[in-house]
Formats: sequence, C-alpha cells, structure tokens
Amino acid sequence: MPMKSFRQAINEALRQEMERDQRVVIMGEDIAGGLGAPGEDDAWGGPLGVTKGLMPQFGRNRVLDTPITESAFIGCAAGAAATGLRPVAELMFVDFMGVCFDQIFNQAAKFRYMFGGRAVTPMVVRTMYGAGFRAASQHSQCLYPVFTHIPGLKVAIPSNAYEAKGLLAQSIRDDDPVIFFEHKVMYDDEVDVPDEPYTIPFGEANVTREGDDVTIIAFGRMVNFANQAADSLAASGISCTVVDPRTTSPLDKETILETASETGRVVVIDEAHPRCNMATDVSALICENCFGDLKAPIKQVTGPHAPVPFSPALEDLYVPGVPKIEAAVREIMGKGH
Amino acid sequence: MPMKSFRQAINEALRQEMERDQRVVIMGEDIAGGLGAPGEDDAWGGPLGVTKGLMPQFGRNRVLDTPITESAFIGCAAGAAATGLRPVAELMFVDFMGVCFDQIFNQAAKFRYMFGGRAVTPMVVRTMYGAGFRAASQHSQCLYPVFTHIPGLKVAIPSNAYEAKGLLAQSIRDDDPVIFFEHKVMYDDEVDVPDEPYTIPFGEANVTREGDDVTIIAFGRMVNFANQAADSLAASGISCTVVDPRTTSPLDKETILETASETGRVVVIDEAHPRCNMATDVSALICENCFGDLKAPIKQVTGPHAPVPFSPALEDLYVPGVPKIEAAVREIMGKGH
Amino acid sequence: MQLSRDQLRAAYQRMCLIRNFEDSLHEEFSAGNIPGFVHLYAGEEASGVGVCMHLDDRDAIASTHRGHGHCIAKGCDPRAMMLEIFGKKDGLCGGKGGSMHIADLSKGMMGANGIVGGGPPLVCGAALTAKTLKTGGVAIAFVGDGASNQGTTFESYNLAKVWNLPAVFVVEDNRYAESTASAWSVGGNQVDRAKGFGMPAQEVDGHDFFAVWEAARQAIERARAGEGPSLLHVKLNRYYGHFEGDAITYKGEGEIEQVKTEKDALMLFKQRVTETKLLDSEELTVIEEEAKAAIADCLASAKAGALPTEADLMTDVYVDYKF
Amino acid sequence: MQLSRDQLRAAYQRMCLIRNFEDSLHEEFSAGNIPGFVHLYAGEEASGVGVCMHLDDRDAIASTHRGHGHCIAKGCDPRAMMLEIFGKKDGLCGGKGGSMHIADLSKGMMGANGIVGGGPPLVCGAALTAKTLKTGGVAIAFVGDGASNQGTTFESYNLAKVWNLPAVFVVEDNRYAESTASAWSVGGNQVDRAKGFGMPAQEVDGHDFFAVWEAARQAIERARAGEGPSLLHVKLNRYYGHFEGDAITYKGEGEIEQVKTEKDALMLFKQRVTETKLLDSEELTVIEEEAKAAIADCLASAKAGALPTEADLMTDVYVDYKF
Ligand SMILES: Cc1ncc(C[n+]2csc(CCOP(=O)(O)OP(=O)(O)O)c2C)c(N)n1
Ligand SMILES: Cc1ncc(C[n+]2csc(CCOP(=O)(O)OP(=O)(O)O)c2C)c(N)n1
Ligand SMILES: [Mg+2]
Ligand SMILES: [Mg+2]
Repeated sequence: MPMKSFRQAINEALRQEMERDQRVVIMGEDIAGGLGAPGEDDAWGGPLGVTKGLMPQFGRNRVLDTPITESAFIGCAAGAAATGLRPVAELMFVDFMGVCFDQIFNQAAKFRYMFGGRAVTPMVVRTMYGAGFRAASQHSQCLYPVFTHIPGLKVAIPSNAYEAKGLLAQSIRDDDPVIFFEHKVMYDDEVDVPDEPYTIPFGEANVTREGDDVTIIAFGRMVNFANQAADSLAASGISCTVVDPRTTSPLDKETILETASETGRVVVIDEAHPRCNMATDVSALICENCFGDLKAPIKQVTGPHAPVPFSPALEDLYVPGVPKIEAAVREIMGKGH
Repeated sequence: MPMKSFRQAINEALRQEMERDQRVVIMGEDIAGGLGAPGEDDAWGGPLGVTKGLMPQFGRNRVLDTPITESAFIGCAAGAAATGLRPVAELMFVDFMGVCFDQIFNQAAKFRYMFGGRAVTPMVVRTMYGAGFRAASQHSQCLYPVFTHIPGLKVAIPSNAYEAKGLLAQSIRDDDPVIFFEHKVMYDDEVDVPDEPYTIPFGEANVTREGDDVTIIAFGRMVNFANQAADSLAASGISCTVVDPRTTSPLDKETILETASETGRVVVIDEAHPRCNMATDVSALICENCFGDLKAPIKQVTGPHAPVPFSPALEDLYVPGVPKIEAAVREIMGKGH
Repeated sequence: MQLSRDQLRAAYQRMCLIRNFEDSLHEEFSAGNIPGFVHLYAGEEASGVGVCMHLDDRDAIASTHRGHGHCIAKGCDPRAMMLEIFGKKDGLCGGKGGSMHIADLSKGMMGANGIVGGGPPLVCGAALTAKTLKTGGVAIAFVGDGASNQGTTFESYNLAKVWNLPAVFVVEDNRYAESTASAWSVGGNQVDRAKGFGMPAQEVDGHDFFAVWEAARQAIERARAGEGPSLLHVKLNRYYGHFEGDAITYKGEGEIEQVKTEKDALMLFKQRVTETKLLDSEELTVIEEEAKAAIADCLASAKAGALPTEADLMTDVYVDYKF
Repeated sequence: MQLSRDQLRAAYQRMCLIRNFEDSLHEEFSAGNIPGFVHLYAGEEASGVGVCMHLDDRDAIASTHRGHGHCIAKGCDPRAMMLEIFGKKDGLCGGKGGSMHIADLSKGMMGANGIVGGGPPLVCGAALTAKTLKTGGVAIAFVGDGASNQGTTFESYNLAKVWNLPAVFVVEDNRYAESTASAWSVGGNQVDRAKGFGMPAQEVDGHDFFAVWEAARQAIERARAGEGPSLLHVKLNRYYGHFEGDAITYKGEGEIEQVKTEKDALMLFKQRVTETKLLDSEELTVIEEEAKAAIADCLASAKAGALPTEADLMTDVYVDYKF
C-alpha cells in the first residue's frame, strides 16, 4: 500500500467523493485561491495546501472560494445541504467557530429534530484544531468537546492518514451534519493508505493495541502519543490496550466499556482543556457503567485550563505528551512501576 | 427578611451595583425598550421584565439599549471592560451565543493571558438558559458546559433568588469575565433576600442538605429539584447531602470531593445535554480523586442527547425532574430502596 | 404584468387564511390554550403573499420567528401548522418545532427561525443549490428590520452578490424590533445598504399587495435570469404585539388603529380589485368566509389532535446514530 | 492643517521603524528563527502612522493579524514587541501572545487579533468608554479588505452610528485577503457601504502619508467633536506574502516591484518633504539609520532574551481564581 500524508489522504477523499457524487461541492476561504487575482489560479489550495488541485479538476462551480464570511458560508452549506447538495465547508481553524457557531448548532444540527424528521442536512465542516503549531491562543484550540455536546452533530477526529481518508469519505456520505477535525501538525505524517475509496463507519472504535494492565483511551493526535507510550511501557512490562474512538459523537460505548472492564485501569487522553471535555465524558461513562470492574481511579491527561500560549517554550509544556501519558499509567499501576 | 423573586433579586443587584460604581453600565436588546418609539419609555425592561426601572433611575447613558447585534455589543462590552468600564451585557437567551461567541471566548476570555497579564476585563454576560418554558429548541438550551470548558471565563449559575443577588453582585465586582446564567422558569420563584447588598464568593459551594447515604450534586434550577428529592427520600430513610457548587468555573473541588467521600455514593444532576457536560465533569473529578471512598457507580441524571422539543408533552419528559433524581438515588442505594 | 383572476383569488384567499389564522391564535393564546412564544403576522399579509405568488416548489424561502404568514403564503398546510403550534403529534413538525420552527422543505419552506438573522445564510444555500443543480429556482430571505442589523444578514448580502446567487432579500420593516423602533436601530437605510453591496433595491409599500407583487416580480425575474440578488424594503405594520403577551405600550396611541382603518392590506386589496372590477365583492366575501371556516376547522383539529409521546422524544435527532 | 517639523520627523521615524522591523522579521523568518504565523505590514506604513499621528494615550486602536505596524505607530515599544515575537519572557505579552496578539493597553493598543473582524466590536467598546467617562478619547478600528466582509465589522458600523460613538473605521485595502482579490470579494465598495450605514466615508491613497494624515484628521476631529463615526477606505499594498512562507503566486508579475518603485510610502514621503523643503535629506538619512540601528538592537535583545518557564504557564489566565 502506498504511503500517504494526512494532507494527501484528505485531498484524495475529497477528490474521490466529488468524482462519485456530483452533489458534493466544497467551499471555504482560499480553498483554491487566486480569485480575482492576476496570478496563479488555485494559488493556495487552502492555507496548508490540503485542497490543492481540486479546483482545476472540478472547476469553480464545485470548488467555491468564499469571502471571509464564515457565518454566511457555513450557513449557506447548511441551507444547501437541506435543499439537495452535499457541501463540505472548510472552517479554516476551529477557533473561528465563534463567528459562525449559530449556523452549525442551532441551524444545521437541529433541522431534523425541529422539523419532525422531515429534513436531512448532509454537510461536513472540515476544520483544523490543536496545539503545537506555534499559532497561539486563537489558532490552537481543540474545541471538539463543544461540538460533541450538541445533539444533532456528529464529530469525527481521525488519528492518522488512513483514518482520515475513511472517516472523511464516511462524513461526506453521511446524511447528518458532521464536524471533521484535522490536527494541523499532522498534515505531513504518513501511513499506508489504499488508493481506492473506502469508508470507516462512525461509532466504531479502533483498538490499536491490546493489553492486560491498563486501557488508554485517546483522541486524534493523542492516539499516536498513546501508542508510543504503550510501546515504551511494554518495555517495562506494563501492557496497555489503546482505544481510538474515532468519533466522539457517536461514541463507541461498548468498546470503551469492554476494554475498561478487561483491564480495570483506565487513562483518558484528551488534548482539549480539562473542563467538560472528552476525558471527563469518557471517565464518567466508565465510572457509571463498569464501576465494579475498576481497580484504580480513572486518570485524565489533558491540556491545562489555560489558553494556548504562543512561546514554543510554553506550548511544549502545554501539549500532553508521551511522558505525561506514561506517568499517568505508571501512577495507576501503583508502586513499583 | 423580605421575600423576593429571582427577577427582583437580579434587578436589585444590578441597581445596587450601578449605584455603588459609576463605571457599571448595562446593555442589551430592549433592556429598557421603547427607543425611538412614540409610546412608553422603559416599555419592556428586558423581555421578561428583569431590568425594568433601571433606565428611569440611571438614564440612557448607563442603560444602553442596542440594535439586534450581539457580536457588536458583546464585543463592545469586552472592549469597554478592557478600557475602564464594568459592563453587564444581556445576551437575551444563551442559545444566541452562536452569533457572538467569538467575542466572548476568543476575545474577552483570552485578553489577560494573551496580553501577558496586562489586561483586566471586568464584564458580565447575563443570559437566560434552560427548558420548561415551551420555548423550543433555540430558546431552551443550557450550554453552560460550553462556557465552563473555556479557560479565562467564570461561570455562575444561581439556584434561587438569594444566590442570584449575591452571585450577581460578585460577578459585577469580579475583575474577570463572568457568564451569569438565569433559568427562565425561575423568575417568579421567591425566597428571603436581604435588602442590603452582599456578595457570594465564587468557587465556594453551598451544602443545602447534609446526609449520610448519598451526595447529590446539582446545578442551577436542578438544585431545587435535588432538595425536593432529598426531602422526599428522607421520608423513606435515605439521607442525602445536596451540594450546589454555585459556580462551575471556578469549581469548589474540595467540597465536592469531601462530601463525595463522606457518603461514598454520588448522583450528579445536570439539566444540560449529557455529553461533555457538568455531570461528566464532576463525575470524572470524583472518580479520579476519591475512587477509594466510592461504594457505588456515580450516576448521572441529565437532559437527553436531543434538542429541546416544543410540545409540552415532550418537554416535560425532557427536563430531569424530581422522580428521576429519586430513582437514581434509590438505584445506587441498591436493593431494598 | 397583470394578475389573472385566478391568481387574484388565490392571493386574496391566502391573505384571508393568514389573517384568520393569526386572529384565532391571538384568541387562543389569550385564552391560555397555546404555550410558548407566538409571533403573529396579522397586518403584514400583503408582503408574504405578494412575494410568494411568484414562487413554486422549486423555489425556497427562509422565514423568521414571525413565520406563520410566510408558511401559508408558500403553500404549507394550515391544518398541520395549527397542530404544530398546539404541540400535537400530527403537527407539521411532529410537535417538536412549534410556532418558531415551522418548516416544510417539500414546499420550499426552510423554516421559521428562532434566531434573528438565522435565515439569510440558509437562503444563500438554497440559492446555491438552485444555481448548481440548475433547477431554475430562486430563494427568498424574509428579514425583519431588527434582523437587518445582524451580521449574518450583511454577510449574506455580500456572499449572494459575490457569488451572483439567485436570491432576493425582503426586509419586512414593521417599524419595530420588539419594542425598539427601526427609525432608531437602523443606521442609514435599507436601500442604501443594499446599494453599498452592489445590489439593486427598492422601497415598497407593504400594505399594497400590488406594489409588493410588482416589485417582487422584478426582483425574482432578475434572480431567475441569473442577474443576481436584490433587495426589497417593504414597509408595513404588525397588528399585534411583538409576541403574544406584549402590552405594546411603546407604540403611539391609536397607531395600530390608524393603520387598520387607513391601509389594511386586505381592505386595500378588496378596494382595488372591486373598483377595477377584477373581482366582485361577492366572490371576495365567499373567499373570506371559506377562509374563516377553514381556519376554524384547523383549530378544531388542532385541539382534538393527539400529543406526542415518550416514544417520540429521541427520534429525529439524527438520520442514523449509534446511541 | 500643517504638520510641524517635529511631527514630520516623528512620522518618518515611525515609518522607518516599521519598515525595518518588518524587513528584519522577514529575514529572521526565512532563516527559521521565528515560529508561527507572521504577517508583515511593510508597504502599508503610511496608513498606520498617518492615522496614529493624531492619537495619544487616551485614544485606542484595535488592530488585525497584521499588527506590528499599528503597534509601533501607536507607540508600543519595538524592543518588547520583538521579544514577544520571539516568544521571550520579557516580551510585551510575556511571550504568551506572539505576533498575532501583541497588545499594550497602557498605550491604547487593544491588540493585534487572530480573528478577522475581531477588532471592530472592541473598538465600539473603547469608544463607549471614552464617551461614557468623557475622556475626550476616540477609538480606531483597522480593518482589512477581507475583514470588511465580516459580519462583526458591519454590525460595528451600525452600532457606532446608532450610538453615535467616537469611532473611526480604517479599511486598509491592500487588494488581497490571503490570495483572494478584494476586487472579487467585496460586493459594492467601501465608501458606499459606509454611506449605507449613514456614515461619511472617503477613499484615500494609502501610499501617501499626507493624504492619510489629512483624511484621518477630519475623521478623528469629527469623532472627538461628538459627531459620530466615519470610515476611511485606504488603498495600499503589502510588500510581503500574506504570511511569511506565502509564495505569492496569485499576484501579477512585477506587481509588487511596480508599487515599490512608483509609490513606496517612505519614498513618497521623502520626496514630498525634501521637495517642499520641510525637512532636508540629511536629517532623513539620520532617521533612517537610527531606525535601522534601533531595530537591529531590538533583534539582538530578542535573540538574547530568556524564555518563559513552566512557572509562567498557568499565570494570567484569571485575575484570581480558585483552581
Ligand atoms: C440572535 C437573536 N437575538 C435576539 C433575539 C430575540 N428576538 C426575537 S424577535 C426579536 C425582534 C426582531 O425584530 P424584527 O427583525 O424587526 O422582526 P419582527 O419581530 O418585527 O417581525 C428579537 C430581538 C433572537 N431571537 N435571536
Ligand atoms: C474569522 C477568521 N476567518 C479567517 C481567518 C484566516 N485569515 C487570517 S488573515 C486572513 C485574510 C485577511 O485579509 P484582510 O482582512 O484583507 O487583511 P490583510 O491580511 O490583507 O492585511 C484570513 C482569511 C481568521 N484569522 N479569522
Ligand atoms: Mg420588525
Ligand atoms: Mg487585505
């Protein structure tokens, strides 16, 4: 299987779904670029080049550059989805949700319920999240817990290029609004990715490691850190299960509860701020449902309750890394580890 | 002590703080009303009459009616706070956060951190939340978990008129941005409220009942339901501690952990949707920190993962009520209860 | 352009249906039979109907919190609407939406909206669908004077212009947003604002069905012809409070009565068509009575309708989802 | 109105500081010495300085992601700014803000802003403070052409107008938002948009310091006199990419070079003041060299500065908070 970057995998999923279904259109700021300008057309292909090449193939009618107008174009995507298109809108950074959240959570997310089931809103919002890019407080947040909180939305957080391609294809084919999170420091990370189109179903976790001692549940980029931690812990005789839920909404409760019960020890890793986040969500779920099997407190490893600092010196301390995960695992394993 | 309604208590806190400090201004849509109109001035005093009478006393320069322009006026409050006023902005329903969230979470909340501690942003956003008003999906949400998630914001959720007056005075005197949640079905509820100004500190929970068997932690309107449930459970010999954290951010972890450890059995009540909410937040906290003292799973009683339905027949099923709380308590007490 | 007699009858019928629908809701609310927020469109009928007479099912509209009139004008079933407003299971939205969220996408009615300024972006979407799939459709956003100050509205003007979308923005200026006068809240004016975005715009007397109809015809034809968006500033008045329960103390004395006697939309319509002998007053009376009876019948159905049950609480959140 | 020789020297000095600041950042970024997103203001100096020459510490400005020039124009310390951009502990914001969040409220600089359209509402707030506390201050929002399409910007126009705030909106139209031309993205035009909101507006050549200075003088005097907000549409060009790292392939061939040779702001300023004998070219050369040396010195400090440490991570989140 060919190695592909996270960026390529997303580009490929978009391309294949656009080839497959004429109703799929993509829109966003500078997703092609160069509009109205004398120089190169498709000059940008998105701020980090993820959508490059799609405009030349599909034309300006299906690759729609927008003015800087998130509430209008995200709402436009919702309205288009409700009337027959399948738009994929790019919210450049999820940090910008604050200027357009209404169209996502009060409009798109609620159409179906408010309208008594007589609406489908097959739209996707692709968006960048996460710290580590030296992009400071307003371009580094996670915020998927906020979207996960909202009924009517689905939330996908791929942990590598393979996952990204399959989950994005599913997001586009899905009939509900999906928020698709891309970690901005992962775009160059490569794994094997099949050329042919495939989908990964929502609500089915991926167990990336199986072990006996501790279950680590992690999201997005953190899955990779969890895997690394598990590998290194294995060397000191601690065997971990690692669970990548893939989607936070729907959440694969069964796999989470099963793997938690099996080991009886759980660490949840979430890059997001600690309050009302996925670490609390999963911890609470486990504590309510497999209490009897638990041998130790459920540890949460998360970003701190602070905005993301600019200085690399601080940002590196900010992001939960492999050592913190290992330490948490050792802690609940108790003395001697 | 005189009985006052939740509405009166809030009005009184605003009035007293405006009397106390010339820099306090209030702003919002129709908070006085009648602007530019031939009829009564102060015609509305807010959509539910909460700010009635303040404009006649303080004038149009301190009681600022706005056009329908939440992002401009909430951002204006942030900018005014950073430059020397102490604005209290009314976001009529918290459901409208989606058109102005950026000014709250990326601007006001982050100024201090982004600017290296060289900013204070003493603003309050008063806002209505909660179901039960037959106001349907876009006027009934809780959403405080979303604000609680954001570092830099403080979040107060008074459970009755006494709490409302003291917490609002504290919110206005506080030097950080505070989101103040008012449950719309509580405005007519009365309790004893002193005439003189007082504040209730943030991050100090109120233990409204003390008991041995189960700790119930609840927020806002749910505190009253929890108290009722505790009273009725007492009749069947189950003795409950009820904790009202008052603010979700900061959260009084000590009281929560202490009372949880004392009883070893915990039920968390949160009207909000179940994912990434305060029920998960508090459950996870307890599970991580007093696991050894727990005798039973931590139960969560929350609103469902669905938008709030309009039909009273459905909305009544939607809101977590006293019977559900009692059932949860009985469930973790085990057989025989 | 000239309206046929059939069209005139249809227009009057819709206006009468709306008036009766709203008048009965006013009574029912006062009697305590309807919960929640109810915003009535009585007085503004000529606008919704004048615009929607040019539309068919491939065309879409997005409405506001004051949505009943737009719904009826766009062809939604008043009975199902009434059931909805009463929170009944057979309501147009299964009782889940209520007055502020009535919608019928099969009729191109994209929903009333509880969020002021919520509709215009959605209309850009419907217009984009029409343009992309070449359906020949257009999309209309109804925007209150209050909503005309919301950022989402301005952004939609610009997006529609820049993308040359088949969209029309109808600013229904009933002189108040809640208790606040548009004379105060609107900096500049609606027509100049539209021109600032490069859109043609005109002011229209919203009591005059024929004026609305003609202005809408031009705007909609323009959009259908691929010539892009435009705006109508429709000036009119609402007869009831902002929402039911509003004491309306902010209005001037006799303000509503004067409008009712001098330029009621139904009255003006009737005068015009009888004076010009397009329709005779008997057939108009028949239409009025039929409308009255029809709404009374809807009301009876709504009162008799069954409530939704626990089984309905968690349906329709998603098309499919693993809970 | 006439600028004094001292004012002219000060203006040229600030423009030179900005140019050198940005040119060195460009080099440092290319050398891999600065992380993150860096947006340079080189080429646009006449705008920030032409406006801010009218301001003092009671006045406030809100900037954009492209904020360095506004900071320097408003009197922020370039050394502390440079330390900030290098993420150092003694940076203007303790290293926590970085290029996109530089601020100094003590100088009335309310912050660069990572959110396009984030600033205008904040400026309404600063203007409200000035009006309420009667400080005599005014507040200026710098708005990119791209940001001019954001709803927050339009809402702020209206709020400033309706509340008659002492505010000025300076739309710095450098012809591009990222790679997208304003000729495409802006429906209508800036001046007509302002007029649509009832605000006076004028177009200004942003390469010409004197034109900006004079237009800003009028707008700011108007605001100070309590006559309300207005707008300037300043047309100019940026010399570098949208952010550092941008290959700028969307621009036409020779587009930047032509501006540089024909209407560079510093060049035009120098021509004008020497031709009119307001300043002589020797003193200008001294200013240039001093600016160059000053920035080199800032850069040295920035490189030598200490990094923040773990102890700094959780400070400044709140004024006080019980964790
Ligand atoms: C974003 C938002 N802000 C405020 C409100 C509360 N609200 C509901 S209707 C209304 C007034 C709307 O006025 P206008 O647009 O003129 O419509 P009208 O009621 O006159 O038909 C307001 C402020 C809301 N629903 N949504
Ligand atoms: C709300 C929001 N949307 C998009 C962006 C990404 N972005 C940053 S700068 C920029 C272009 C801004 O263009 P303009 O306002 O013309 O300013 P210029 O860069 O030309 O100075 C964009 C799209 C953002 N930071 N915030
Ligand atoms: Mg109105
Ligand atoms: Mg620009």
